[in-house]
Amino acid sequence: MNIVINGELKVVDENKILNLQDLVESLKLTNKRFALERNGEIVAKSQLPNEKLNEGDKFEIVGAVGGG
Amino acid sequence: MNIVINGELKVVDENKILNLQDLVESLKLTNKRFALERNGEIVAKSQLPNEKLNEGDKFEIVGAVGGG
Amino acid sequence: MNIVINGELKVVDENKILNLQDLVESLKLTNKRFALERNGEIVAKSQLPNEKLNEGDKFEIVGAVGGG
Amino acid sequence: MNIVINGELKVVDENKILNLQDLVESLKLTNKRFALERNGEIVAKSQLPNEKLNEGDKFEIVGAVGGG
Amino acid sequence: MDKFIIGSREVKSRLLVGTGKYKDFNQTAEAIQMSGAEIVTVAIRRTNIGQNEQEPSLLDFISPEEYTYLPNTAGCYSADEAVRTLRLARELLDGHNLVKLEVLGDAETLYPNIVETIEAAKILVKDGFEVMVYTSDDPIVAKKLEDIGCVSIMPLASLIGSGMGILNPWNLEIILKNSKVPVIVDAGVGTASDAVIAMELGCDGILMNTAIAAAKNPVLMAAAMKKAVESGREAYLAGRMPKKLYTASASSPTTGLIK
Amino acid sequence: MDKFIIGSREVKSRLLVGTGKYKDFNQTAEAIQMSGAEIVTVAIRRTNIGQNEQEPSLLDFISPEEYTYLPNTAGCYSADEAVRTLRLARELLDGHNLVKLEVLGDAETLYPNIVETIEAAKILVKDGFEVMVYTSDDPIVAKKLEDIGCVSIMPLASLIGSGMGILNPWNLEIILKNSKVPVIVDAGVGTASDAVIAMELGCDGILMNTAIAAAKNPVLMAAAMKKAVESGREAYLAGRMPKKLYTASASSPTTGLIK
Amino acid sequence: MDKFIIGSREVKSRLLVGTGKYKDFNQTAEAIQMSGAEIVTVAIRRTNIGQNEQEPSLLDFISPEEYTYLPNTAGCYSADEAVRTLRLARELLDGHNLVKLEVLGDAETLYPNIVETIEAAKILVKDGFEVMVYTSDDPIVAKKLEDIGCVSIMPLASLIGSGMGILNPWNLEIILKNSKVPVIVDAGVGTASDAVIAMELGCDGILMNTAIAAAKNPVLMAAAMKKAVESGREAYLAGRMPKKLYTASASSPTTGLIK
Amino acid sequence: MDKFIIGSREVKSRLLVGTGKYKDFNQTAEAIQMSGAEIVTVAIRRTNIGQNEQEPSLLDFISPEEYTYLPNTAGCYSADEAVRTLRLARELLDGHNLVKLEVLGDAETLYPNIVETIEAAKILVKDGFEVMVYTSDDPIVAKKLEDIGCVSIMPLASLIGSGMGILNPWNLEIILKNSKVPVIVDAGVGTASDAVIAMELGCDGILMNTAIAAAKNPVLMAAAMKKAVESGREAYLAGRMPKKLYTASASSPTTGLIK
Repeated sequence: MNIVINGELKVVDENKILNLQDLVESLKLTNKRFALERNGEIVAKSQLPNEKLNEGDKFEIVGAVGGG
Repeated sequence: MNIVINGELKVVDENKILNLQDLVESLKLTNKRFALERNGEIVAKSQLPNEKLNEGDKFEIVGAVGGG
Repeated sequence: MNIVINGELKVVDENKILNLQDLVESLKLTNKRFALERNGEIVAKSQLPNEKLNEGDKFEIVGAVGGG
Repeated sequence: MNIVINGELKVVDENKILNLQDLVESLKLTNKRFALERNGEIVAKSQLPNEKLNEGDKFEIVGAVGGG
Repeated sequence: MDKFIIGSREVKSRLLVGTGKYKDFNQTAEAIQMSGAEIVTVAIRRTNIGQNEQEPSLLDFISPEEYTYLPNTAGCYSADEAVRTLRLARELLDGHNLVKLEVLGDAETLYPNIVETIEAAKILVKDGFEVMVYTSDDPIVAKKLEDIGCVSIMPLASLIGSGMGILNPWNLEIILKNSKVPVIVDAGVGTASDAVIAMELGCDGILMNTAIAAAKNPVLMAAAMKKAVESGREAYLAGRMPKKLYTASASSPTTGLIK
Repeated sequence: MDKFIIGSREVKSRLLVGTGKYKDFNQTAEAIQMSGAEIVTVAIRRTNIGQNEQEPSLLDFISPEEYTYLPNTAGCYSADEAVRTLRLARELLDGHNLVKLEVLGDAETLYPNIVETIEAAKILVKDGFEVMVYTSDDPIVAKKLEDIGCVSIMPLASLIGSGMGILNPWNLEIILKNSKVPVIVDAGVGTASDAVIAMELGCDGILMNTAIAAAKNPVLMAAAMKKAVESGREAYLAGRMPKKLYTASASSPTTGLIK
Repeated sequence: MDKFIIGSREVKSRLLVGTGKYKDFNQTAEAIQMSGAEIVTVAIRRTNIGQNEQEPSLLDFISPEEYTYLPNTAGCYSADEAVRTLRLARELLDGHNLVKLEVLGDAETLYPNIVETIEAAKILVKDGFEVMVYTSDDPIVAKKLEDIGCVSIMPLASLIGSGMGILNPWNLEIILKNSKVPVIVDAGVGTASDAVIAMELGCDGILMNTAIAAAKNPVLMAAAMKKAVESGREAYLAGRMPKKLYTASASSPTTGLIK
Repeated sequence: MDKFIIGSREVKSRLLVGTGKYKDFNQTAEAIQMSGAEIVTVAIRRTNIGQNEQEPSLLDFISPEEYTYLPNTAGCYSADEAVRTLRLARELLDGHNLVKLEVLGDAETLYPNIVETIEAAKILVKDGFEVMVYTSDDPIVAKKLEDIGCVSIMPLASLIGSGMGILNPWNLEIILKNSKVPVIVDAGVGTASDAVIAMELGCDGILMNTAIAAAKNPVLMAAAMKKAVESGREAYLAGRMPKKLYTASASSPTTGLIK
């Protein structure tokens, strides 16, 4: 399945990655602070297991970095 | 007939003052530079004779004064 | 005997006040910080008992006060 | 005869250059604005013919130049 | 040649003046003549109905044939009021379309209300006006007003009537760097040197009123301002010497000194 | 009438200019003519002995008949050198006694040496000179120089040749308040606005050289400076409007607005 | 007691600091600790997908438990981007709703885009955020942002990263006079005295980043800034002596002098 | 380590304070303690002969054992008066030889009389005093006073008691560049930011009196000044970021933005 994360095209195995929680785990973000937007809508962390991954989904996954 | 000019109520004789040209003459503005707005719409000077006076008309009649 | 202290004329009893130490004691300055100039010349505190008082002597006696 | 003009040693023929007027003419300054100091003393232009040249004289000869 | 073009007009004098706050019309006329200005601002106000027909008016002293009247929207606090006022002005001045837009934020500071100003500018430009626009020294807003189609950007130097001079020359410089239309300092000039400083920065012109009208001798100050604007323009064109912080440089030769 | 009197001379132009640092004598002459100055400073230097007799000199371009030459002591670091230099200058200029005294403190800043300046001023005044004196902005020293008999006090605005403008207007104001002889700012003016500011403070005149000579276009800058000095003087005489810190004041009527 | 309350939080330190531009996280941590700041700004950026899981992150050095994170919208040029960024930040920080809104006008000046800022502020306030808002020194806009419901107005002193200090203290004073929420100078402070001047004007706090991070010795500058903000606050509360223009006043008694 | 050495003494605090103008001795003591100063100036005045023997004196509140007294010559208008005053002070303080010389020019400005100051300095240095000398911001005079042997040069920032701050930082910078002895700003500081600015310029210390004593709350202002001097020193040592005129620089990353 083709998705876009942070502007880059990714091909994911839809048999392994069924929902957004799976996606996040595959990206090794589980223990990190992050926030996730799918197609312009924020998905709360508590909802990640309930949200299925769809072909063409566009994700923005962000963290906090140094800034002024 | 009751009209309002520059915020003040005026009673005019509708037999004498049939149109806006008559009104302007009665105000002795004929030889002065002025501009006239009726009910929020500008009336061009050339159209003053063609515009009838109506009960309740609100006029703004302005001139140029010193300003910075 | 007439002397001048800090611009003011003083009459002192030359039988009682023989030297500058006597003068300073009479002015109740003994326990205070002060410095003394006679006729434009400083007299060291250690020399006060050795210096006789003369008619017309002019004294400046100063202390430290608040200043910037 | 050795003299110094404006810091430079000059040898002049004492048979030709008898007085300061001669000196000035030899330097082609006659028609120029200048002022002359000999050994630290100004010599007025009117006095130049009356002043003899002496061995070792030091001259400053100056003019006006652009300055602010 | 050093041309000065505002919208579709070429103007000679880079000094624009207001006509308010003078002792009387004679002084107004004399000061304005002395200033050499060609463009004079006027306010649009309700005609005093029922007044003496013979009462003199500004137009008798400052001829609209000789001077270019620039109607302004002083006193307007919303886009709507400003637009209505300038449409009346256009009718009043026989179709004259060069106007000065100002929409104020509050009566205490007379600082411009930028949001309303942008709104009004859009409407007026669409309606065919050549809009000279009073604004803050915000360079982003200045650029936006230019993009909307205003023919001149008129940032304040400081508050209207304050005479505080140019409080933030750095913002003015950014505006000047980005602008393709004339930048005319409007408001805040208090004395001749303020005008010179603005022109030396590269401003294209200056509009002032109080600095002249509220001087002890307005006519003499008008003369001073004419020279100030010219002097500042010439100094800008001449290109000033560089500043040197701590190393002085002699104007006289450093050699040839007597010893 | 606004008379300007230095010592025994009445002068029309309040702008005095130096003659150094120009590209060539033609430019010197053109710029000085454009400036409208009547008094021009010259330095006194050793004549170039043995030079071509036909070589042009400053005097061929700036006629001593047309302009008042003001010989200075630029480059002198002691009272003695300065006095000798000005005595030579008097001889050179046929008894002309109006001179500019400056005794410098070091070559890096060209800041005046006040102690030596005071010494030289005493000698020169006794010797019959009319002494215009370059000094710091120290108001006590300025007063002392006036008491000695100098005919004009010439405080620096900033370092010679720096173009930094008036660094301490407050000291200048004290000097102006205490002075009965003309106060002429000498040194530091960099552009037209600096000159206007000095004149607005109440200075009687300005002497400059580098600001004109080191501009990209010296002749145009000379024109700017002429207007600047006149503008500043007129603004001073006209009496500027008061500054108002935070309360704006409308130039247009606040009544009669349309509703 | 001199309380400092932003929205629903009471804060002790009036110095807020950014976390960008440091050499490394160790220096970031050391400087921020030295500054005494409790609120630290962070930027929200795309996670570097596929990076080393062990790679250190800001959060390992600046604990979100110890410090209050203030996510900003640096880099956003539209209301929409800014709103999306802060919603992500809220999710990221477990519902934390105190945020710093900035919408920029262009990349060269980073001057705020006021029209977009106002739009974003309206949306964010409705959405339950406590919005601290970076803005220009336009007092009308500042008041509007307060009226919309922002919990702190953060006018620039000068351009972000410029270190030019407070270019227009007069506008700041108008904003301070009109504001009921804390006014925090954000951007432009370059050195300790800039911070003191801002606090002496009556500002409630200061947010800075480059002034510390780009000093030669950031940790020592952080110490200087802590004292600067405290000193300026105390001087403001202490009430400075009046300025006297030209009449000096002796600190020592004028009587009792020796003769 | 950042040592501060004046003559033969090492001092910790770079803030020196006067003891005049306070409401009472209690306030004097409290403010001075809060300031952290170690060196306090005192004036030398005629003892009030015949006064109550028990009347409290400054020395009861500011212990000469705890603080270093610095007797000054405030009020002296000639070298002779100043020298006599300091010889008396030395006798008064049991041979203490660290003194502050000031010779004033007039009572209205309290500006120093440089010629008399130089005279007095020569005599005092020969006589074994360690002379800290109040002077103008004339860099040539400052150098001369150092060459005479003064242990600290103390230029004014502005007139004594004026609170106008540093009027001419450029002259101060020249003095600092040329000086090998400590340069301590004396007079003119009005509020905390003035002190920070002086220290950031590189001054070694500051002496003030009125800025603290004439604040509405002197004790709180003393606390502000202590931090101000430390902050300014640290900022000087830390090395400020460079100023950038028109190109802003983002503190947050410019990549990784959401799209």
